[in-house]
Amino acid sequence: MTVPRQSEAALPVFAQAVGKKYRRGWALRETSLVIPPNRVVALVGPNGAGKSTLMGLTTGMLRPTTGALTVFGDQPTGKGLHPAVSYLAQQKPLYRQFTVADTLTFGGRTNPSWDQGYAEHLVEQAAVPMNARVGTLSGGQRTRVALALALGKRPRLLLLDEPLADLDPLARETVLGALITEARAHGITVVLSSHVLAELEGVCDHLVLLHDGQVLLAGDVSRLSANGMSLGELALHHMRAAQQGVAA
Amino acid sequence: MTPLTATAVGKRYRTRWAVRDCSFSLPEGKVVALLGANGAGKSTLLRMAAGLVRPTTGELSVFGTPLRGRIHPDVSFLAQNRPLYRDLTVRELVRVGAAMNDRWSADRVREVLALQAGVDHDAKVRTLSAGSVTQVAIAMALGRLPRLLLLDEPLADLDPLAREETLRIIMAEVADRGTTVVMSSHVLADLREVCDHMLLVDEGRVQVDGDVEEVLARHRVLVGPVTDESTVEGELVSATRTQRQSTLLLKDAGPAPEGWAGAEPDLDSLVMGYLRASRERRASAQRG
Amino acid sequence: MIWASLRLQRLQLLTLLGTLVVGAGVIVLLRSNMIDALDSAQIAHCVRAADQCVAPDGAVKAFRTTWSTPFETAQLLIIGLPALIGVFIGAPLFALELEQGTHVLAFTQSVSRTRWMLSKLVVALVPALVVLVVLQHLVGWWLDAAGSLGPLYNGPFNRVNFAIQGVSPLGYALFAFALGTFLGALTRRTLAAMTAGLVAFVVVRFAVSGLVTGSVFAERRATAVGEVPEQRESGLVLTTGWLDASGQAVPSDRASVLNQACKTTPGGSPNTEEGYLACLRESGFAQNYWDVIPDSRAWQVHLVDVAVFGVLAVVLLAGTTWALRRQS
Amino acid sequence: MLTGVIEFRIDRHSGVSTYMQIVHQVRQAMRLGLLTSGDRLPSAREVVDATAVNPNTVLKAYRELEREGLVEGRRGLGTFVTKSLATEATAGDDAPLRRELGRWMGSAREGGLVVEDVDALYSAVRDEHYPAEERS
Repeated sequence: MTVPRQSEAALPVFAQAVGKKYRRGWALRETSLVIPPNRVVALVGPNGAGKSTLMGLTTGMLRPTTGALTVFGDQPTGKGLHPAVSYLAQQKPLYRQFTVADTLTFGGRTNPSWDQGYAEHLVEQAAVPMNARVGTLSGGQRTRVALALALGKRPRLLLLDEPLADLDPLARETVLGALITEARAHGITVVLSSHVLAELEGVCDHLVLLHDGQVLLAGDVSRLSANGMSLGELALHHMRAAQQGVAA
Repeated sequence: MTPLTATAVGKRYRTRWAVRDCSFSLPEGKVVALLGANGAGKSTLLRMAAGLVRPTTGELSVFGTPLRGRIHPDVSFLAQNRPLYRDLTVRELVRVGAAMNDRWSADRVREVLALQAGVDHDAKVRTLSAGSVTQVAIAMALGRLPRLLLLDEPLADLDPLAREETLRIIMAEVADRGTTVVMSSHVLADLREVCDHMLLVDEGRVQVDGDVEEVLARHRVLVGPVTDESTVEGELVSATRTQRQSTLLLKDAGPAPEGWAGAEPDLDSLVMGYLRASRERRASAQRG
Repeated sequence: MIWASLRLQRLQLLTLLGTLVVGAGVIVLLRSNMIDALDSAQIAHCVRAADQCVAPDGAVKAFRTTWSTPFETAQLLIIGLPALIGVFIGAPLFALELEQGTHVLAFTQSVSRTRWMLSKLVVALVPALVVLVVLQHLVGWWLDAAGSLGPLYNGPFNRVNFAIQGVSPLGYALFAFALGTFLGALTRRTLAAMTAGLVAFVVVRFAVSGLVTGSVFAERRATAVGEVPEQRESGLVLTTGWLDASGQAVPSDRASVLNQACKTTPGGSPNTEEGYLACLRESGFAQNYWDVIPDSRAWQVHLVDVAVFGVLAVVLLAGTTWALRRQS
Repeated sequence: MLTGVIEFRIDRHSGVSTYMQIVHQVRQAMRLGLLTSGDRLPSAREVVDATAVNPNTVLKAYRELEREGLVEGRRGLGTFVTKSLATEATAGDDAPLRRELGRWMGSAREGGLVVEDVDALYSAVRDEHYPAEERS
């Protein structure tokens, strides 16, 4: 794989031969990976391919067993997220009894780089009432609040684990639209994991395809699919080939 | 004999109506997409059809038999959370299925399980991946040899390969046994190739009900100048407007007027149009 | 369906089986050890009537001290088993399924909800009751061997003895089980049902005592004032008092005032025995009476007990059915 | 498993309905001589196994082909091609016109043309010779 000649500090994620072993075996093996800045990255792979592990290593919640991984040139310490990184877990953990305003205040208290005005702007844009309790919001609204919380700390790298699961098509479209607009406007690198390849199409310009703990494919979509294949087809094609390879 | 008929069905949970005044009749042997926004009442509708929830008003009947608080023998239901006994092995679970059903085909279950890549029959259900759990649940549903298969979000949580595998299992069932399938999904991309009938609900009411191609043929997307919408004929479903351009989704539209371009919508834009309209209705109801 | 229920209840059933085997083994062993101990202390004959037997100095007392703890433990086991059955078998029976949503699986198969419920109930309840009854009778068999040297000395109406004899434990277990299943079906939460079930069982169990409701079986005995009954038959004495000449009971407040008055002479000095009795007769007390449930009728009281708890259990099981039917 | 003579490729992103794709592919295979009179089309179940599409759609496509008189359904046996659309000019790898087109493509590639260039050229020339109003 070709590593762009850029200083490591400018790279959102730079992994060199990173491996992670759990008791049941290797979740990630000898993985080398570069996530270049200003991209919207699709992180794709079958269940158990190592997507969550890769996200965990990037946030510092997990420590690599072998190799090293840097985020903007720093090694994740495990003592809280890198200040330039935001992470949104699949379950969108928010305190249900908080109001939206409480949630933003909570974000302000827990993040030194918090931008209250920006977070409020995002909530306003989503037309979510500030005084509503999180527990009463619809799935789409809750995702928007979680997104405002993640973006409010002004990250340069935003990790989203299945952010659109259990949203209806319209909510999917609006959430994704808002996300991409913000990412483009502020030069945020976004890593988006999803099982629904169709929704990544036209949104992601970079693909990381994991299979069985290894990188199967990584690079800009325009370069990977020179023959006009869409991102979805490309990913599905490689996943199928890899699965048949395992079976044979 | 229609597989599923709803007559003015309503279901109220405390003060909120999850389904209201819902009437439809599904054709036999079709694959029906059940569409709608979050909270539109899709799950409630499916659970009522499975005999799990009793309607507050109206009546549902399956193959001509009114439902009375229990599942019809010809119906199988895949619930959204895939309820399986997690401490049992796959083999034991299949035996439980056989024990709990008058009509049961162990061969059919084995056949369906064989379609997917390597499920260990002696593995406990809790150790399986989400995809395998769904496929085991579908195998259990098909073991009842249903004539109507109700699937609540059958593809949620599945990776792309498992998605395709699962769809293949369901479609093979349709091909082999002519089973009528009703499936809800949030991912339109999953439904495009597999559904020939659609049922779109909003706030518990049926908005669209019909053969997919016929429904699409009845609608037009018109794009034209924002200033001049008065010349457009037809029932406006929803509209998106930029500064210069209006994009309208119309039902039973007349010919495109001068300066407008018309085309048949695809499933995505049709569903999105209806969902957008529903969101606007809800927003205006909240305001006023 | 029975097979399915058996498989799903496997853990509880194995635990029950283990309890039975270990419990029975220990009891048999203890009993034979105890008989050896009786023989070596030369007090085996005291088993019939500990108060009247001739035995080596302190042997009876020593025996009682050594064996009181094992006896109490065994009694506690039989008293506690119903609560354990309710908490660990009754409460999770439906709550676990409702909590994990697996009832939807069952409700969407062709078995009816009623059959599903009945088979689960039967598979859970019958083995539990069998284990309880077997252990109860083994303990009874052991305590019988100790006779009046053991807890049976206190008679069948002693609260502890009553609780572990006859059909009463069965009634308590039925009730505890039904209470657990009902709360489980109602709350849909295993832990909540277990805790609430335990508390409710303990409260009701002590509030509704078979001894109180059994008073319908009381028999009235009476002797003329001053006369000593030949042999007071053993039983549970509920009330004592006086009857007037017409055979009516003298109200207790009046009786106690008069009784107090008769104990002293008009002069103020303590009355003699004869004077006291004469005073009583003059005051209109004709007879001494006591209401007693004789030991021989203990089984009837147990029947009342089991009926009360059984009816409660049936009501609760009906409640469970109702809760499951409206469940979705 | 012995499948039919052809296998359908369903392009989920083309915007063309599945049903039309199947109809087109059968017609094309017949023109190219891959399917001739007497060949059995894959059964709905076989298509499902290969592509996971709705079997009703496959049957609908076959009905359309039947309406056009190209195939015939025989109860219990399957759907059979009744006609041959292939001509000497189109069938087989060594049909003269095909060989000529092959040579043309070869030189286009040597000339450094990319797929889009070839497509654009092809459709421009095609439209010249086959005006839109003539095509059915």
